[in-house]
Amino acid sequence: MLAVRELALDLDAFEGPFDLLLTLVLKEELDLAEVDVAGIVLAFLERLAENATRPVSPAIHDGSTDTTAAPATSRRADAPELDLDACGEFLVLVSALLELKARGLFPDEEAELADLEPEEAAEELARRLAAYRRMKDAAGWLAERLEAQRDRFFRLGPAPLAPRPEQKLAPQDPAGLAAVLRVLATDPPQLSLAHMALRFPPVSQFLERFRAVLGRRRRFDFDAEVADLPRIDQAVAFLALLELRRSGEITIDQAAPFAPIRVAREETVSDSERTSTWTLRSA
Amino acid sequence: MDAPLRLISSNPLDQLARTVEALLVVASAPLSVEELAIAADDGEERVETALGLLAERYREGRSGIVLERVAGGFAFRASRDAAEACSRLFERPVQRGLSPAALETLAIVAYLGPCSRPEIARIRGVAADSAVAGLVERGLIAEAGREDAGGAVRYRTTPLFERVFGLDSLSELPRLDDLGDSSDEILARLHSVAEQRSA
Amino acid sequence: MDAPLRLISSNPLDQLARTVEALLVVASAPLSVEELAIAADDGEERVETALGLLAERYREGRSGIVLERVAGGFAFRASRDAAEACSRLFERPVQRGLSPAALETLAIVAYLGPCSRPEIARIRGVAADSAVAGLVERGLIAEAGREDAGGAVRYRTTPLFERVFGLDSLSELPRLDDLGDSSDEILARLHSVAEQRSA
Repeated sequence: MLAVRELALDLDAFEGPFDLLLTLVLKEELDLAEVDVAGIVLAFLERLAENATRPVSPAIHDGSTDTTAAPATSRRADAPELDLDACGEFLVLVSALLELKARGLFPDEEAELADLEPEEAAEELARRLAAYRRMKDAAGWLAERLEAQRDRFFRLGPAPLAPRPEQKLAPQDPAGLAAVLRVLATDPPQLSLAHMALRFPPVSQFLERFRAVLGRRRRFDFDAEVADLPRIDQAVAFLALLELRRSGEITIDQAAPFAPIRVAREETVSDSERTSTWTLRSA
Repeated sequence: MDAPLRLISSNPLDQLARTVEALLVVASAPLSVEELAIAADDGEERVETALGLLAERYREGRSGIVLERVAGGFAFRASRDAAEACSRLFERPVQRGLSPAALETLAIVAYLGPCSRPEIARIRGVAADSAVAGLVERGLIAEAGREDAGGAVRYRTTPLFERVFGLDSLSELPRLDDLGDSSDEILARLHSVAEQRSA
Repeated sequence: MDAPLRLISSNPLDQLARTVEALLVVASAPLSVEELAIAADDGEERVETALGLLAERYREGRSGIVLERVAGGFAFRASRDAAEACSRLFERPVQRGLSPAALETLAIVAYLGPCSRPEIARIRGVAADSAVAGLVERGLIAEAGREDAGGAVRYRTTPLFERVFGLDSLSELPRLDDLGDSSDEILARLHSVAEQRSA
């Protein structure tokens, strides 16, 4: 069993186990902006490959497919629980880091946080994560609600033999037209930096992207799919892949360590389940 | 039309009639017997019999909902007794002005001349499709050719627009000297603000 | 609301109920008690009584047409028994499941609306442009003015949203306090990792 907390990291800004990194980040003794989260992901992947190659060959396992020469039975006995448990825990912790980091990229918020004591800053970060989690849960509630309303049909649009309402418009003041154009020509109150967060892509972006690809094709080659992306995006994309595997939406196989990763749609998962189980645990 | 026996037992006529009334209350156009039969997964003859039952239940003097046979098939309508109430419902004076989206779109088209939907969207920072469609439906703007061969359709204001806004011509629109000397200048300014907004 | 005496005599409750069912069968959106009372030219209390009669007649299991209370008013829909037949002929407005991004955006607009795309992006940490555009196109959210002069367009949920999700009003959404983990819990979980380290 690969203990994620003990994952040894050797990054520019930090050297030591993963949980110490988290501790330092929470105590604000380490600036998350300085931390190469992609480096953490790569370290984890290396450990994963190491552990997997020791007993048998493949780097990533999927119980349902067998692409190696090794007998399926011995492989199952040695490795799969390691991958899934460790990946699950790793995902929770790293996605928390990703979110904290993405939010840290808002300069005004950073300034706000800088004024706070370390414990207050941690509380503030937890508060923001909680706000986001509530919206994710609300989205889940809406998905369930929609599913429950599936057999309610009602008319959209006018009734077939209803009178057509006459849309009479009261006289209007042309000054209103000039006023809205002046509003449109007014400089925005402040420059929004919301797009800064995009520099660090969230996992959900790749969840959506891969689901869209799988909507069109039954299987795809992960390496080819992310070949054009920067390294950090590839790392986040891989996290998304693990999350999809965890929720049972895909099967993954890889012939050998560092061989191309093949992704296939898991046919048993219905659309509705898919929309409700996607939620990525973020903290 | 085949009406297998199993249907007669599993789907008595009364249930079929309920299915048909459900279909009719959801439809936004009259439904033919054939359409009803396909949707109800039953035979056309049985559907006609069910329609007969419904015609009896939903008839003038007995119900506010009346089943009517029209050119395209069958549809529900309001009873004649309720005509006055219906006209009050539909002819409520629409004193509502224009929505903010409609007003912005209209201002852009009125001040900047023939304008395409992509152009309007660029200035507003959001899609203008439904606002444009709504204004066309109300007759306040109309198509005015294309940008180039094969380009997007452009829109201009209509004479109705001038009447509603009490203008003899577009030259009577309030001046916007504070925004620029020409419509080109105003346009350039709107573009630059839009870019800042979306940055 | 004044319900003149002449109405009580000339328009017994049964007739009012017929008028109300006529109004509901032609309306293109749920009608509030107030709208029904104005159109029927009768009192709101009497309209509510008439609606009670109709609810009894048009209910699941008894009729293919069902009266429901939704989106702040009353409307007819097809009975659930007829869902299969309806699905052969009609599409629900949201036939296919909404994407996770769309659902999250919808939740944010429903709870915090009116709110703008930058606000939504701030909470989600991802640009919300395509999700917003998709929801506008489906008619589940709509523009609701701008933040400030030159500010971003804000969005709110539409009555169609309430109807599609079978809500009488937004107050039927679960309380935000009951959703997710409290920030205390999240903080505790983050700290537990740190504590296990030092232990």
